[in-house]
Amino acid sequence: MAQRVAIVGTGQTDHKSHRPDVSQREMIQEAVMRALADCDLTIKDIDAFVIGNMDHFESINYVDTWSVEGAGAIMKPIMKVTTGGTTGSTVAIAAYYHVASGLFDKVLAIGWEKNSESDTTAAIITCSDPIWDRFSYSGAIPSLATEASAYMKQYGATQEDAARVAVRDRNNALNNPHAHLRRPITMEDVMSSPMLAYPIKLLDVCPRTDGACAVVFAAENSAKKICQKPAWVKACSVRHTYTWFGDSSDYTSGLVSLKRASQEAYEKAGIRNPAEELDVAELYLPYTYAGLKWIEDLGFCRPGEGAQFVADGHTNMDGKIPVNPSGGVISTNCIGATALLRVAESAIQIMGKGGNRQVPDVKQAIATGFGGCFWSDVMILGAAMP
Amino acid sequence: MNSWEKEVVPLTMKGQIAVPYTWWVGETGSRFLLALRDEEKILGNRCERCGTTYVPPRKNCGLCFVPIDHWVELSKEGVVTSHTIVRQKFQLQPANTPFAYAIICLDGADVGLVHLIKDNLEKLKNGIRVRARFKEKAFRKGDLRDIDCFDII
Amino acid sequence: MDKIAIIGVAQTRYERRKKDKTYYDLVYEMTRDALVDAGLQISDIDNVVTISNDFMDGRTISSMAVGDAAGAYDKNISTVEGDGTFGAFYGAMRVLSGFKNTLVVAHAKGSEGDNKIITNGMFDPIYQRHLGLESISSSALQANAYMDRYHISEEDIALVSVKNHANAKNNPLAQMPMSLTVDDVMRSNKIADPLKLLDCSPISDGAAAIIIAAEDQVEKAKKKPIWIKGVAHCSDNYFLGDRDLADPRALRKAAKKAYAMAGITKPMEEIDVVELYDAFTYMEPLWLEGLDFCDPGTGIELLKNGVTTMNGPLPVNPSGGVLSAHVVHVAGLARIIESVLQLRGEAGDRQVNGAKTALAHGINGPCGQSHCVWVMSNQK
Amino acid sequence: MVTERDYNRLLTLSFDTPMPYEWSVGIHGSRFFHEIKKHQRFIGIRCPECQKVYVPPRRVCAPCFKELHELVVLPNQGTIRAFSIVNYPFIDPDTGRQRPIPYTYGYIQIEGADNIFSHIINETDIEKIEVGMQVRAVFKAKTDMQGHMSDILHFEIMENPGV
Repeated sequence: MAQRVAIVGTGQTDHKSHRPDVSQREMIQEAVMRALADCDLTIKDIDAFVIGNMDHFESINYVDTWSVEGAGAIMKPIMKVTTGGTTGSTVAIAAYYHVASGLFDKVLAIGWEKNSESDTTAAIITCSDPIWDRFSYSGAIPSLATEASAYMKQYGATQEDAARVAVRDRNNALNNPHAHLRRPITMEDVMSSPMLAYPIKLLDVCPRTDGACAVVFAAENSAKKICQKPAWVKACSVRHTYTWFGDSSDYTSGLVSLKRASQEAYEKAGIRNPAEELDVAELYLPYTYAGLKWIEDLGFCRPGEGAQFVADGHTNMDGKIPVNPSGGVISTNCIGATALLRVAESAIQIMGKGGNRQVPDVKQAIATGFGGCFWSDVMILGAAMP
Repeated sequence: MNSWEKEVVPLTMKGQIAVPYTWWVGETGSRFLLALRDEEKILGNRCERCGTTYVPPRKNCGLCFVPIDHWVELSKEGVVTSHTIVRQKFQLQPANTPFAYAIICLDGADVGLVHLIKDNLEKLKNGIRVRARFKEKAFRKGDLRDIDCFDII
Repeated sequence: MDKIAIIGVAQTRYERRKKDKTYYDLVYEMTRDALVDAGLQISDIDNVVTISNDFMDGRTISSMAVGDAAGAYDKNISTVEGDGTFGAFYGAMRVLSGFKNTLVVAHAKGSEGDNKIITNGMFDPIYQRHLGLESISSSALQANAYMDRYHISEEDIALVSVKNHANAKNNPLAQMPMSLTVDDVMRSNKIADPLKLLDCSPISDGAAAIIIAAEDQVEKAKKKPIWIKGVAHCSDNYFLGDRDLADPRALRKAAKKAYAMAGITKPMEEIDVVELYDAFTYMEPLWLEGLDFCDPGTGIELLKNGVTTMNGPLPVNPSGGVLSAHVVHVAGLARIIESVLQLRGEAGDRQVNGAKTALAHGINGPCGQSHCVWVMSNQK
Repeated sequence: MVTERDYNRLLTLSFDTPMPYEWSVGIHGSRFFHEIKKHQRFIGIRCPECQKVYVPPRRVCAPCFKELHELVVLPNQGTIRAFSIVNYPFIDPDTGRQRPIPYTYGYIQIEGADNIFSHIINETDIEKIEVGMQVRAVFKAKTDMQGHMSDILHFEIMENPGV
């Protein structure tokens, strides 16, 4: 019989551009130890592990078996699940199914990346099709630039609108002791930063980060014992719908995968009006324009209204639905951990452990993952047991 | 249905993944490798919870999940616990074939270390004692290969 | 565990090189064929698990290449990097969590990459990678540790090669059906002592798919459902020097759990056929010990006494095993599929008569560090 | 926490062995390259269900999950749907060296196709290129073609798209 699942603990490293002081495995262990400490468990309490990252970013094959000492999985079940940028959410969802299936009681989800160890663009290029795309592909920015310019053309959004997202997220990061980029920025800073590919400027995009995240999922009965305020998984949904870059280019319809995934998740969670019913959102926004457009696809506002919604302050810390209290992806981007950090931060908000970044009285939160070929993952967490 | 598919001569395309990597060794590993490089010493460390002495040393014990602070200098000698004589070449091998890989349990350690044995392979068997042969100081780089190989005693 | 079943299977012919097919093609064909086998439409599938590996495919996010081909458009999908038994286990968890039908599809083309460089990538970047270790030399260390401890000879393990390549002659999909003698194996090229060429599995191309269904879905399928009775996985420590390579304790732990789920107390009596991951000859007896079919060190006696041959009481690898076709990551799924065929009674010339309970096994990582054990039955 | 001062006691190890591959192009892709070499023209493939035309041709239409067979000859020209002038240095994983920059990465909709084809456009002056322009494929000399995307040298902006 499928069982209810909750997040009972989270751990993350203090994210940095470089972590020369720890090897990859030691960095993973740091996050795992923090997750265990967060819920007062020991490694012996964990029944199974799910881990993910990007193989060619650090050149590690079989990350599952390679990591066991750091993960704490010696003589335990461990599985590797990986799907590119969505890896972190994919790992979280896999950990959820491990527990929901009734086969495991407490499962640790781990995502990590040490981007300082390779040429990130070179590594990203290897995700393109070797026959058709790798010859000309130059990384993620051009396709995002395409989406951004199409959106601007369609709805008249401006570079300033996008800059507001950067200012919001980066300044939120000041409240997050774990965030990588923790310097306040202004609209002028964003607007005057170098143009990478029109309309995307340097401060519109995510950094590359060394870091790891670990999240403990537990079955109903244990969750209640371990944790006073567990973050219950109310729904998760995935759309990895495209295989070819050239197929995901219908930008006028929005981010279709996110629309479909969130609709399914809302239905499962019984949410009709997301902006009203969700109290906080941790969104995988790899660049600022996504912070305008994708909140429309998530149904926070109507198509074309994203820029105004953000400008009106609805996504600020004191707004209707605060987005990215953690500082989000443009403040911290350890790729294999990035989407898991969204899940962890959402859980932190439900548990009320957000410190300076806590949104008051969070009952329902949404986390998203983005990656691959314009793919989307969604997880909805709640304070009340579903 | 047209059957153009049957007439196509299939092509292949050669390429490679040539991404350069630079891995951080970390504080614990660096201390171990610097001792090899600068002092010709093989360091291990011991988990005071379970008593296991590790080589290479670990920042935390994977079994007990506690930090390990107790460092020990291990003997440069140990016992072969398993081995294989490699006959087939591979570009990443640091020695010419035939050479041997061996798991060596250094005196004072509780776990084995995988390394190379290059000479007197006809004498090689499990249980035999071996001693680390270091590279000349000028050739040592802070790498496990600063031990050139182990010699049968 | 709720009752769930495998209701559709498909596998390619396993070959050294499928030059005319991309992995996209292979995944499409297996998805199509598994649906045909089950008598389902793509719309009956409500979620998909693909299995691929970025090192094998030469591509980061290798899963991105096959989503369309797996019919995963607008569906919940995920990807396991690792052996097919692990990916299928994730597929089973999803059904147990409430999905109706999970399609699990794996692909790999060993012909496209350099197997030694790819498997060198399993080893620790700081302490092992530069030593040039890869799958064969590391496994040779394990073979040596095991054979030395229990006084098992090279001739002994050669018997495994003789048996499994002969079994492959009854499997039209196998890559290496061969009539061999112990002498042939002993005379084959030495690679890393004690392993010789015919102790090693080949490099192969292929793909395979299964459909796992919830109990209330099985009646829609046209084939006899094969029930999943127990599944478990477990990983040993990572560094070769931290492990006792001659003691497959992680397998023992996984098997114990899978047996408990399946209610099996005397595996030798209760299991009728075994498909295990014999990437190298020595692995078959070693894994049989880990699976508790015999005492440590006596696995080879089972073969010498005829227990594990086709006519014996416990045929092992009637398909010819991994020694006869080794599509990395697909191989574990192929073990599950062979078990399903045996339990359906569709195994043709290699049918084990009256097989009711089968065991399939897969491994991940160097020297069988991580194991996954499946117990299946044609009895609900 | 580690500071830069500590870097001399914190080591790194490097690895730069290229991993070689030889990928199958597949029957559909091979036909595309044969067509380029033989006739210097593009072909796509049409879905019998939704009628979408894909270029390069592929085996399956994802939304319909239908196998595709009907080849369609396409003109070797199209419209720029998006482009990006790549100006940041990075390692080309195919060579292990820096890819020459600047170059323009373009999303091109081949006339008669429903999806996007990506390739290089030989214009790196931001003043001279814009979305919506018509471009035409420029091919390598036939004798140099090897069944590779580089058989198409690049796309060039058409001066008189009407002609």
